[in-house]
Amino acid sequence: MAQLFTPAATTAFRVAIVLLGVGIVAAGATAYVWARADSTWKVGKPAPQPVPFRHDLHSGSLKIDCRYCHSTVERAADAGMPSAQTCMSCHSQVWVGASVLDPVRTSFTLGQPLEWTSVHRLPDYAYFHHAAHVTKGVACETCHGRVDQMPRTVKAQTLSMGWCLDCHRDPVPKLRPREAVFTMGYEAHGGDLPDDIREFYREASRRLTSCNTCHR
Amino acid sequence: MTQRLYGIMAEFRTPRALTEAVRAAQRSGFTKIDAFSPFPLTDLARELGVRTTVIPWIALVAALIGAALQYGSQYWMNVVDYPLNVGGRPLNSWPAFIPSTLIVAILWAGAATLLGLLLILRLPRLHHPVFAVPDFARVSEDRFFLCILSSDPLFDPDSSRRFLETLSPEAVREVPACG
Amino acid sequence: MSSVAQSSTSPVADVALSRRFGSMWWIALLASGALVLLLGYTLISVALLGVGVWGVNIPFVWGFDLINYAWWIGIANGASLFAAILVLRRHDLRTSVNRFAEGVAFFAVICAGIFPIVHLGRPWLFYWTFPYPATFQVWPQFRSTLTWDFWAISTHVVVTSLLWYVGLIPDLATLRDRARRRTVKRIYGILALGWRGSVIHWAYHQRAYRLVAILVLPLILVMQSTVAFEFAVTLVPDWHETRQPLHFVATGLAQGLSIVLLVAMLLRWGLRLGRYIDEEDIDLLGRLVLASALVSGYLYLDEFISALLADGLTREATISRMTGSEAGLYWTAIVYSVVIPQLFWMKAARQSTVAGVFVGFSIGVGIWFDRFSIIVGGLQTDYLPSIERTYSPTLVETGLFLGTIGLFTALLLLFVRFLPVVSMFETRHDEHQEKSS
Amino acid sequence: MSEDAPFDLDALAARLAAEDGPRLWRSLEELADRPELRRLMEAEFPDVFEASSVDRRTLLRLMSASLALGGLAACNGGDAGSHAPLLSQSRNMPGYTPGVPVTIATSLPLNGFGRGVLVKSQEGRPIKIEGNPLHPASLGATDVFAQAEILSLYDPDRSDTPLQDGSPRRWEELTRFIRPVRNELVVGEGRGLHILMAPTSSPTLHRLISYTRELFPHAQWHVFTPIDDDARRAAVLDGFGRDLDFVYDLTQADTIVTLGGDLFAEEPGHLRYAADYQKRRRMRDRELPRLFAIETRPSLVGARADERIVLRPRDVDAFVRGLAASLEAGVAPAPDVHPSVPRLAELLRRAGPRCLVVAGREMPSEVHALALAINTRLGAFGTTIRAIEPVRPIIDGAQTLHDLAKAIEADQVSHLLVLGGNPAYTAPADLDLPSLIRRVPHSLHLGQHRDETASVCRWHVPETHPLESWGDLRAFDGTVGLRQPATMPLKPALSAEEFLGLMAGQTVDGQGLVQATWREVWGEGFEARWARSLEDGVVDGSALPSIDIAWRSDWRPEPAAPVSSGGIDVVFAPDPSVWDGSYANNGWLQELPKPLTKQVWGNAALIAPETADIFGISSGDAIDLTVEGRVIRAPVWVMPGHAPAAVTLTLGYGRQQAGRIGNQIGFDAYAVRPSRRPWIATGEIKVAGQRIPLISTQHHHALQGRDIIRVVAPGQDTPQDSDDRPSLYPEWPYEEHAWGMAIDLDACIGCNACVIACQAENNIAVVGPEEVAKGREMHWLRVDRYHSGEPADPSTYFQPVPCMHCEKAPCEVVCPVNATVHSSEGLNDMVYNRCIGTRTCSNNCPYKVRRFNFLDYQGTDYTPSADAMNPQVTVRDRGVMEKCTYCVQRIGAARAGARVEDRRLRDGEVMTACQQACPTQAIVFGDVNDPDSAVSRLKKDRRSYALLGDLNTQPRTTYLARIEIPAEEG
Repeated sequence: MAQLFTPAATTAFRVAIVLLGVGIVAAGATAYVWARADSTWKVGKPAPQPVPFRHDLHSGSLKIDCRYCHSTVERAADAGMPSAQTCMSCHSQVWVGASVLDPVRTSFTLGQPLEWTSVHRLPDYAYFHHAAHVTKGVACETCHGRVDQMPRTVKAQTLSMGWCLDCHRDPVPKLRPREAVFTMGYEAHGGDLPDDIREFYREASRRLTSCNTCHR
Repeated sequence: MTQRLYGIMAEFRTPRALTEAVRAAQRSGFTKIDAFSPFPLTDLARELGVRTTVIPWIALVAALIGAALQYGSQYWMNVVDYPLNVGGRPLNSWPAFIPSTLIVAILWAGAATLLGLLLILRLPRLHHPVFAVPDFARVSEDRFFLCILSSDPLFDPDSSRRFLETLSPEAVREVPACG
Repeated sequence: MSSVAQSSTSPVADVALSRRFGSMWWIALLASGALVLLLGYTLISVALLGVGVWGVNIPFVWGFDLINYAWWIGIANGASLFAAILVLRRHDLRTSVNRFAEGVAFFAVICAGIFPIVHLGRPWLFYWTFPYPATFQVWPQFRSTLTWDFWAISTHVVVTSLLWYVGLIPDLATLRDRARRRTVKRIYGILALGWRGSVIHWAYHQRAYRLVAILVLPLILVMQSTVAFEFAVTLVPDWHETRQPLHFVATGLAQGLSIVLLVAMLLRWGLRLGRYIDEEDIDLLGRLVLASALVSGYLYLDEFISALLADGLTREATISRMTGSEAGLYWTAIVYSVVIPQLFWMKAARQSTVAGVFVGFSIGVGIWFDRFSIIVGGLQTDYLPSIERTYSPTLVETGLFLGTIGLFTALLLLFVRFLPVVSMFETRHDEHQEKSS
Repeated sequence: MSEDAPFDLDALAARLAAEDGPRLWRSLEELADRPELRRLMEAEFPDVFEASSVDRRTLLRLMSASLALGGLAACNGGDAGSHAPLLSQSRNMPGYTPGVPVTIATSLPLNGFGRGVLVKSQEGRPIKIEGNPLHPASLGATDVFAQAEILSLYDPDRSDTPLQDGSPRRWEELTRFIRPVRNELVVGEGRGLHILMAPTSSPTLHRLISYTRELFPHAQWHVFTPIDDDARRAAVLDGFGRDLDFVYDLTQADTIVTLGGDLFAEEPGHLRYAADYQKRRRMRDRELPRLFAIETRPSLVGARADERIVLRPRDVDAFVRGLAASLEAGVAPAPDVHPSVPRLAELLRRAGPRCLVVAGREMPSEVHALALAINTRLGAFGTTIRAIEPVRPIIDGAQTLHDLAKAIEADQVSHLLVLGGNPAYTAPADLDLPSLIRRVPHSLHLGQHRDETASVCRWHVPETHPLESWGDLRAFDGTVGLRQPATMPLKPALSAEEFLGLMAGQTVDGQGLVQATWREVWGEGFEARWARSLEDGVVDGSALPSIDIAWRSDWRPEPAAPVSSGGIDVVFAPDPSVWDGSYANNGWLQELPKPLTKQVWGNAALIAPETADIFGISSGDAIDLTVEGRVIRAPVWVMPGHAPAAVTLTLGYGRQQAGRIGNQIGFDAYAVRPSRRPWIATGEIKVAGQRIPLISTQHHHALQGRDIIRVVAPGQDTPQDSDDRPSLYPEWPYEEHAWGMAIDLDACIGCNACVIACQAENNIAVVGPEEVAKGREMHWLRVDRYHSGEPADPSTYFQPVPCMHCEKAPCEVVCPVNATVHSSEGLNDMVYNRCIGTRTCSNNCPYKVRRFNFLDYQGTDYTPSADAMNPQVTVRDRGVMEKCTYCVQRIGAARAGARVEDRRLRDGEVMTACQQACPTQAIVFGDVNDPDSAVSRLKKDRRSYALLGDLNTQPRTTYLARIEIPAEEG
């Protein structure tokens, strides 16, 4: 009786089995990497904005303090977006005729808000409080990156829950003295933290990793 | 008759005949022999010197690994990595961690045993010289075969064939090596 | 030159290899296929609209979903437990019933596996019960019986299917060798992985096969208990009972046996396998079914007595399950799973196909009502009178149940069509031993 | 003056024309008109702005605008929120931080009386209403109706365009119609003009009314409300010879007798009375007050009373006569007195001036008179009662609805103006008002809905919601609360004030009208007082002074009419959920379980168990009820404690044109309400042999002898649960705070305010009748109601049940995915976004307080507008579990605030919604780690116990046993 299969068939079959296994593992690995990739989280991806605002000019070159525009960052959950009036307080003098500023002027005259696209929007079940972080020594830079070098505002971190937890589990290394919160490119070293804050957070991880700290 | 051989195969009607043949072959000093049957012949296997004790060892080791991994991961996840107060229970609620540990141990043992089996038997092997033997198909139903492999030091196509024919088989056939 | 063998087991192989199959089979397949479509429909409607399409509410958060789950898993566990015991005892019965007992177990666990997923409010997130490194860095909660169940089901699927398949390999080889058409030969050839019946292979094969059979025992016990724990660990007065695991294991075994009996009878009759599943086998099976029914009966009695001895609310709860508005479920369960099987005291009944099918069926029904009675009737009495409600299943729920029955039958039909329903090599082995002894 | 009118009409047209369609911000034209905005435009940037303080309307507009454009992130389920844009306001708004809600003090009307509230407004959208602590009628508490006004505000069925004969018209067309008609009327001095409105306490309205009357001297005013106090007024006029209102001071009372009605639910000052009564009970130095309820239909006050005396309405008169007689209150001793009269009389006599006898509004005037006679006789005036000028002054010459009906029949009515209300629905059936109104050549209805009345009037004009417009209201004691808008009008509409202003040829700017009123009153220093009053929500010192009055010495009651034996007494009552029907289209209220029956989505004819046995019917069986020849079919509800041979019908259901939610729900009791005896009539019952399914959230009402509600005698302890219950589990440390709650069953009156406050605060879905019938209601906080004792006259207990936040929470252990776990402060967190919906946690919750989204409850007809949602609380998707969170968002907000200010949280800084709404402070929340916190003190109280404590789940929510004076003490 003749052979049903050639020797090659055996090899092929075995290879197929091995490949199947490898394929499964590979798929898992890919998924793992993809889920953490910056592109997945739109890190560094600018969004279309009504006005080509440049943080690198305002914050970087002109050294305007973050709080001049994001005025409620130290007392409210929302950092606050500058009102058209705030913009106009300078731009009624400089760049008066610039067409790129038309939306701002329109907003100001008609009392209609200006609609920016958020690049840092969290899902609606996650609640973030700017003041609570800023007043405890979490710097703008820590989450928003070197805004002072951004021609177009982009996300600097994934802002994934895991990323939040990394800090919430042990905040102290990431914290800064209050006066350094708004500086960019500051070298964080826990050494110059006020002791009360260090104390406050030494035992804080349990509270900071409680679900209701961010989810309600 | 110039083609290389895998061995020479004798066909028998009954398991007893096969057993006799095997014993005879062993008496006459053949070492590289293989027997084929439509159902397990445990005694014959023992005579052929098969020791299957490795199987339970595979199972045991796999079970231990599985259990360790499962309990370890439970411990690491619920106690070390993200300790949460769940219903005021202790972080390391070992009694509650036991059941899935046990189950996963079984999962590993079972899977390892059966996959290990295939590895030991070098299966799958779709092509094998013996399949070329006419009538060998009946090994899966009602025929018993003894094969003296060409790799046996005492193997010689003619003498071996003659030897087999002395065992009053149904038939003796050459098994061409695959090439 | 090559002749076709005519061994004792050839007819079994020829069933699988026969070119065309009886119209009965086709009708049955179409019927069950229709039910599978129904299953698909109900699954889709649940996925689109939510579990609200069922009759569930607060406090009856679980309805047919868990009833059917507990029922199917009971069949699966009972059947494999039975099969495993036979293998270990090297009992003659194994040759005849193991193959499809394991089959029944495998198909039942597939049906059971559907429910834990679809009963979720957000089924598409079921994999969150599996510990994988997610970007949100939250892990499963391993104290939960549901997590145990997740592992139990996956393990059950893997181990039973492997066990089943490894048992099949030599018989697949037989089919390969008997098949006439080359493509068929090739298909079975690939499935047989090139089995060539070497005595050495046989030795390892048997060792491994029996070892996994041993492993199945604790698995089944743990798993069936886990199902029971899902109720026993809660604070619900009637559920919070140490007897639950015992109850689930014992009734589960009865269930498994009954379905095995049912299938055995049908196969015997449908495929004329009287020679392989003979009177003795059937009789023995009948005795076992009767025994298991008696055990269930004993457990019901124990349940009743321990309720009387229990403290206030537990007693009230259990009694109200037996006498309250849902008492019908409880008594149906007893009648079908304990009373009717008493038929088997008569040898005639044990031998008769009709009686066998009837009893097997009735035990299945009985245990289903038992699960219903526990899951729904058990919630009749709760701690606060203010939360007491009623539960009434909807058509969608019923459809889901019938659908899984259809799926089970369909799988079974395909199994008998394409695979040897009794273990051929075991049969040969037995015959050989009978001759030699 | 009439010359100004056209201008105003044009202004009106201009203002409203641009507003067709439900827009949230005003048109650009109008924006440009605003003087302060013009100032801004002309001014130099940016300094001038700091100088000119922006006024609230601009603020609201800008905030509304941002809302209109932005929507809000937190309010669409799933990740829809992740696309919400960032908004730059066009102007800096001093005192306003984006995302931080603004609180606005205002007043809400109920039956013409004001209740002071604080409206929390997020980005210009009112999202929550709390009581105003400064307001005497609220003291910080709210009732269900005040809470539910939020939903009424966003009611999509509110009318937004004028209608002529049912078809929509533009505002210009309306003004084009009004102008000639008005001029013609002015010329005719208002002959043939009849104006129908509900009694009101608003000084501004009364000022405008008088103006209008100057302009139309011959116009005839009619006053009508379905919830009238005519019987009491008759008695007062009879006894004191003048019209008066009464204010009760329950803190002074030792013995209180209520004759029908519901002091804690239906009186204008009900919140205050409930609070005062509890305050009185809490006075350690004085022995507990005695509260007796003589009533036909079980009521909240009856449930709270030390003793209920169940009487058929027709027997009350004899009872009170007996009482009055035995107190020598100028009544001849009656032959056969009720057995408990002597005891009651004795207690009243003992109480002397500290007694109080109150008759409910459904009682006939004789009963009211006798009650007043008793109060006078025992000298209660001055201690427990004071008389004040009527809070809702009578428009002199004003006539009743009957007179209107007669006038129309006599064809004397050429113009009919219906200012608010829905008389076509609420009028007694025998008047057949709808067809009468149809006969009027020119009829105009001002109302919030295109309701029954709108459909019978030629014209319908949309009316603003009280939260959208300016006005003022007096509370039960006369205290004035200014009503200021908490949002820009969501729909173009006019307020009654503005409409009258229009008719009176005044401005159509509500703010101007109200200011004018008070400028008159205050004269000098108006600005300061105005500002302060707006801020406080009350005009201080505006409570009406007591006036001394003398009971007619020669007063004698008419001889008792012989008690008729025939028929069955039919009692009409305002509905605890929809009042007179005006709240019928409010999903929250429709789904709110009625305090005593726990019925939702409908009403029923309440009858006594005894009556039910006589007719051989049970709850859900339909009866045909005949009153004066009119028949309705209604399902019965067998109400333990209801008087036999009597049936109670609650008003407000069976609406035909309430809106998509309120239509065709329940039966319309007005259809058999006789105009002569609107409260208590006589009728006949016939079994209809039909079943009408009733939906209720509680099916078992017996305690079944279980240790659920604990009752102690005064000063007695509740059996203390042994604290040394062994536990295998470790103690978990809670370093900073450990939140806990104590609920005082002695204080709870079952008013449901907490339930609906919770619903409003936590975006709890309305699921609709079908789902509730299946047992899927979503209320995080439920009020269980239990009866004990025999059905004829049981004691009734209320028990609010929120999540217990057990230390050893059984629910958490069984969740496979860590979706519900303990927080570091001991909260039992529920993480919606982690939940996969196994529902096993609910299975394992002995209190069954968990709620599940069986279907997508956010996309149904019952789902309120996203604007009504609280952005601080995640809206739950289909398939996730939810439950009481102890208002974790409030804790979070307070904690964040404290962090920013670098201080610890203060006790009482975090208030849960239920706690804040409760009129009797029955719910106390706080930090149990702090031994001095209010909640810790209560948990140390000897009455404190844990519900199902023996399960040893160690609940953080505990209860205080109810105090009852054992019966034998008499």
